[in-house]
Amino acid sequence: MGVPLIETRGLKKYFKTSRGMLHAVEDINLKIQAGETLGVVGESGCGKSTLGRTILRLLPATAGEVLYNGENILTYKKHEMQKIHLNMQMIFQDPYSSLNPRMSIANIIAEPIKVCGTVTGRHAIEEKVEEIMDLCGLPKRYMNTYPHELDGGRRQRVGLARAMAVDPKFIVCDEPVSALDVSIQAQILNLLMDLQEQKGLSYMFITHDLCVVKHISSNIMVMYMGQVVEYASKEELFKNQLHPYTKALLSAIPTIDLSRRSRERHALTGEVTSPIEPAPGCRFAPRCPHASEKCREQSELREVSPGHYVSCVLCR
Amino acid sequence: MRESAVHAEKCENLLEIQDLHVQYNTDDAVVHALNGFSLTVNRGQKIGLVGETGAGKTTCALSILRLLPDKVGQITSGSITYDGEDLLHAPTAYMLSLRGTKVSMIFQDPMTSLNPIITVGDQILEVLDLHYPDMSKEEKEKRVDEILSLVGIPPSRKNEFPHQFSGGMKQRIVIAMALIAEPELLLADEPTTALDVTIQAQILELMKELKSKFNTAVVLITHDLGVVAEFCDDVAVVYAGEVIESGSVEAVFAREKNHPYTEGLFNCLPDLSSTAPRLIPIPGFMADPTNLPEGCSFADRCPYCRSICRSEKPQMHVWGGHGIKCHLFGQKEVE
Amino acid sequence: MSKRNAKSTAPHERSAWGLILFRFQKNKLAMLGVVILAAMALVILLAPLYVSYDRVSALDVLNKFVTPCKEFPFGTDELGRDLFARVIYGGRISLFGGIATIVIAFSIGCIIGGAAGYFGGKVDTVLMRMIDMLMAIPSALLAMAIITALGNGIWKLIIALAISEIPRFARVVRASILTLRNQEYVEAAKCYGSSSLQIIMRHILPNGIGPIIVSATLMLGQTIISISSMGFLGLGVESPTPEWGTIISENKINIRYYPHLGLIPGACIMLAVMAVNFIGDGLRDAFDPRTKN
Amino acid sequence: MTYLKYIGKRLLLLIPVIVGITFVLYFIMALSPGNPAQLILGADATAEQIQALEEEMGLNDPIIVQYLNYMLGVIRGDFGTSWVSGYNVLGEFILRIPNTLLIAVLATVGAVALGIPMGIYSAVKQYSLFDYGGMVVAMLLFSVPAFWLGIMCQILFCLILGWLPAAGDESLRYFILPSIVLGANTFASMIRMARTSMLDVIKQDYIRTARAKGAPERRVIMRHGVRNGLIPVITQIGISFAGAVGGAIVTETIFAINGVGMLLLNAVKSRDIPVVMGTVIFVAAIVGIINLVVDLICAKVDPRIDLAS
Repeated sequence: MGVPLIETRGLKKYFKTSRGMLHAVEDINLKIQAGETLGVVGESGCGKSTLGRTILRLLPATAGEVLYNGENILTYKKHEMQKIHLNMQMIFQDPYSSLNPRMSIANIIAEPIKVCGTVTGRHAIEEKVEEIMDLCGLPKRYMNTYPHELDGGRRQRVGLARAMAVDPKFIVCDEPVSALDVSIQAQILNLLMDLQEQKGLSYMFITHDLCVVKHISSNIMVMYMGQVVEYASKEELFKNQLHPYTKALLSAIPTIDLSRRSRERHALTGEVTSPIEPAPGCRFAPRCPHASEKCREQSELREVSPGHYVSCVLCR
Repeated sequence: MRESAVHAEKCENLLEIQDLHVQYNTDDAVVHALNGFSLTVNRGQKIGLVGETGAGKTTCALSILRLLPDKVGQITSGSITYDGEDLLHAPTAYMLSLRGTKVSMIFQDPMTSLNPIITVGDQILEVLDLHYPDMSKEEKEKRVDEILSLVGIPPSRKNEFPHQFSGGMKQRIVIAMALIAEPELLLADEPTTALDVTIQAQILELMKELKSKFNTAVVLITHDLGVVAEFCDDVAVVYAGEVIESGSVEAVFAREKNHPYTEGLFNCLPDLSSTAPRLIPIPGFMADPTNLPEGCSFADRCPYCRSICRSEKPQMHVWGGHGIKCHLFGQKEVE
Repeated sequence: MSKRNAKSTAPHERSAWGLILFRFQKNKLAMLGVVILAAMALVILLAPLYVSYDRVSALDVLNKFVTPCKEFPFGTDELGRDLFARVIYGGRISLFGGIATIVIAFSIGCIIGGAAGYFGGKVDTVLMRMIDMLMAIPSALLAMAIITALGNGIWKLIIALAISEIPRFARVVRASILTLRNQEYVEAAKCYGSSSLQIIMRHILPNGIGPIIVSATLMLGQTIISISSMGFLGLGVESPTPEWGTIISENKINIRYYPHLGLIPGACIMLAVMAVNFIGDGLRDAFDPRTKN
Repeated sequence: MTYLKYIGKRLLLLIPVIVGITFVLYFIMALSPGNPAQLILGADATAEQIQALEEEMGLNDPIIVQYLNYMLGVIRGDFGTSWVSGYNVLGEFILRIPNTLLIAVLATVGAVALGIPMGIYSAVKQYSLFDYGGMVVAMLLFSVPAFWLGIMCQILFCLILGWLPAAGDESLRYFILPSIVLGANTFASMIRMARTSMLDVIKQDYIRTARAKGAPERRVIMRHGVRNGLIPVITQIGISFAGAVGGAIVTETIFAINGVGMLLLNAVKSRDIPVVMGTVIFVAAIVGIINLVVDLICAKVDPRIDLAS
């Protein structure tokens, strides 16, 4: 394999809080090849959104590197940032707060084109907007409507169209379907997959929903309190999950498959706390059914089989 | 009428909703939230009410307790009978004695459903204050301690305020509040939607335990078919304010015979065990509740739609407890 | 099916601004406020067309304490001055002085609050410390202290009042920017490389301006009262310069026997303030329909 | 203990605020035209006399030195003497503050005690006759200037009806009308605030929870609604009190009450800078303390407020 499209090395993001440093993203190493989707799964507060925003430089990283085609973009100066904007975009969770309510749909989609200057001339921009709207399944008649007139699914399409307007190579999708009803969710997921096929896009798909992630990802990264606990290809992860947290997460998902109704559950006790000044060692240990003294040692991500990484002392 | 409530022989059907119509009169339009909604709940039954946003699930629960927003929400026709008592015409005093004791409700968002400035212990205790005025203070406190440990909260924390608890803990407190008077019927409105999956699993497990302990009938309102499959015995699928399919979880989730909408829901659900590369979305959007079509409200989105679907409302066709409200099943033998 | 598209509900097919305007126009009290204020503004602005400014201070001892009549629509005061001319020309200071005050306070408040809210960090800390300092003193006292230093004069009064109102604007602006700064559409704009200025102009300003305009309007009412109160106390504007407050002050002892001397300028103040308040309430409901019902 | 620590912290924070505000005011005033020595000595003083006094007062020192000298005095409790009357500023202030505080407190307490229940009742009975009536009264009182209301009340109740004395500060009876006039605006804003806040609370989920428990409407409002609805209103009380202290200037003028407002007004008119400075410092301190008390009450009512952080 060549140079990955996106790579992070030792990426960290800490926040200052009144009770100490919050280690929101701790030492993340990931690779996303062109045309691939990395699913990032975890519960609320595990740092998955922060990770996405740090990669896009919406938040300044505390330490580490983000490489785009092998170049560290965290050292880019302001004028070089244009490269990032043209290639890396983001779509958001909330279809209500992610669109400027005072702008018409056409303006929302045209704005990035104007700011980046990829297309100039009023006519050309208009054509480009129409093309993008068509690509995202938005009928032309919505051009002059406003976000409040559209439902959640269509708003989410507008959000996607805005990201697609500058023809990016990589999109961070932050829970893009969590706020939608299942029937609409399926439409958006299909659209994302179609676009990927047509344009060779790469996604980083952030979600709390393992079912969705299974559907759309090539690789999956499971996060817990800012750390990666398991990282493997989709097939491997669903066939042979090793980390106790991944197992618990999988078994906690309610399924419509009645044959799995009476399955053995690894129900977890306790709840996630925030990783403020965390002690070294496994952050999952306090909730882990298999925790032992050894878990207090510095835990690190180990490759247990080719391409399958786990951070647990139990999995040698 | 009042005597029937103290009837020695209890009705088998705890709750019966017949052809209920509810509308919201807003400034701009009349929203038809429930349109001929019918549902029967037996004692000790766990029934799931599934549907998408705006299908009328919450409206149904609020109607049962007569807690629809004042002046805006209006029950236009139909009946709700609880244990033989006509709730729509019962006096306010009767409704007050019903709420919290016989029928209690859990709301969706545990973050906002607790009063932020009253200790959680006092909020639970209030239920006893309201309904058992003769109970001694010590007895009440004891009951609160018991129910708190039952839902997994150390009773020593009862003097803390809601903001000192996490989301999952708050939902446990809400459940404790709902169950302390040992109600016969629990209306749970999306009790786990705001929570993470691992916490959702804990809460569902807790509800299951408590349900079997108190033999409470539960109406679980959710948009998640998976939750229904795991928690409920029976299921009712709601679309545009009516139940369009109902039956045992086994019958409905067997996916052999379903309403086209239910079928569509199954097809567009990304599931762990499915391997389909693409999901099959339901085309279009839910019927506009301010302007409902004449015939079947699903007709516009239905792949099997025929001319009759646009002109006539379908009847519920029932086979041994499994009912489907669709013209497709019209010609087949009925009951 | 046929009835499906037949009815179009009122707010459809309107832009966000159009929707606000629509809701505002539906508010009867607010529209009444607009009509009253527009009429007053027009009468005051066009005054030179029908009353000469000379009449403001023209003494006429033969016509003292005339009650309103055809020749003197508002009557005359103890020096026989035409109250109509005095009230109409007084409105220039009371009403337009109030508007000028708000415009100044609004502009500076927006810059301070905007910088504090948008840039955050040290800028925020320093600016907000200064604002807290000014807020520690009741605004009437602050205005008076500034007048002590500046001396009397209409523009000095306006500046003193404006300075005393800046803190409140700065706070409102800062608060609304703090909530908007974290909106996802602002993040999206950063994603495609919008500059700070572009973000403020295209995304933050159009969305944050609502509550700011509302508080500006509601404060305009209080400012009109402040100006006339200052006039009444003899600060900023002094008799014989006509101003609604000074007019009442110079006729204080005669109002009991000649009520028109107090009622007419008083009614002008109340009418103007009430009209502004109606507009303010209407705007608030139009910008944020949740506050109603 | 947390309370004491918090109070201590807040009082300490008041110091830089007062230092800052005196700094700014002192400079503005020092730069303003007019010669204090001339002012003190009167029009017929000779140039030598004026120069001698300027030297004595340190007016020829750089402004920063003058300011530091002034602040050193302040720390020792010496706020200087009035340029006009020659009296000690602190003494003048202490002599008059009781009158001002009395009307400000009476006005605020009365407005709060009446306005909040009315606002809450309005919200509970939204769209009723009472609600509309309350809103009209609030709107009227909100739009009427205090000086005009004061004069009109004086004419009606004192001169025509003769129920109350028109001017002076001899007994409590003299303070009734001024307090009403001063409190009118606060009363109006209390009705409006309490109503808005209560309408907001009534829509909250926990109110629905309380109803679902089987609590009767009265209990839902009194136990769950009112206390939550009060929190934002209490914060407003501090601001209103500051407004009342400021508004006292007008009220004291109309009713001839010898308070701080009159002192300040006369000082402003005669450009008596030591008195203006002193008054501003004292009022800032009083307002700061009142705000502290209000915040303490808020913390008492709302357990979510953590004084420690």
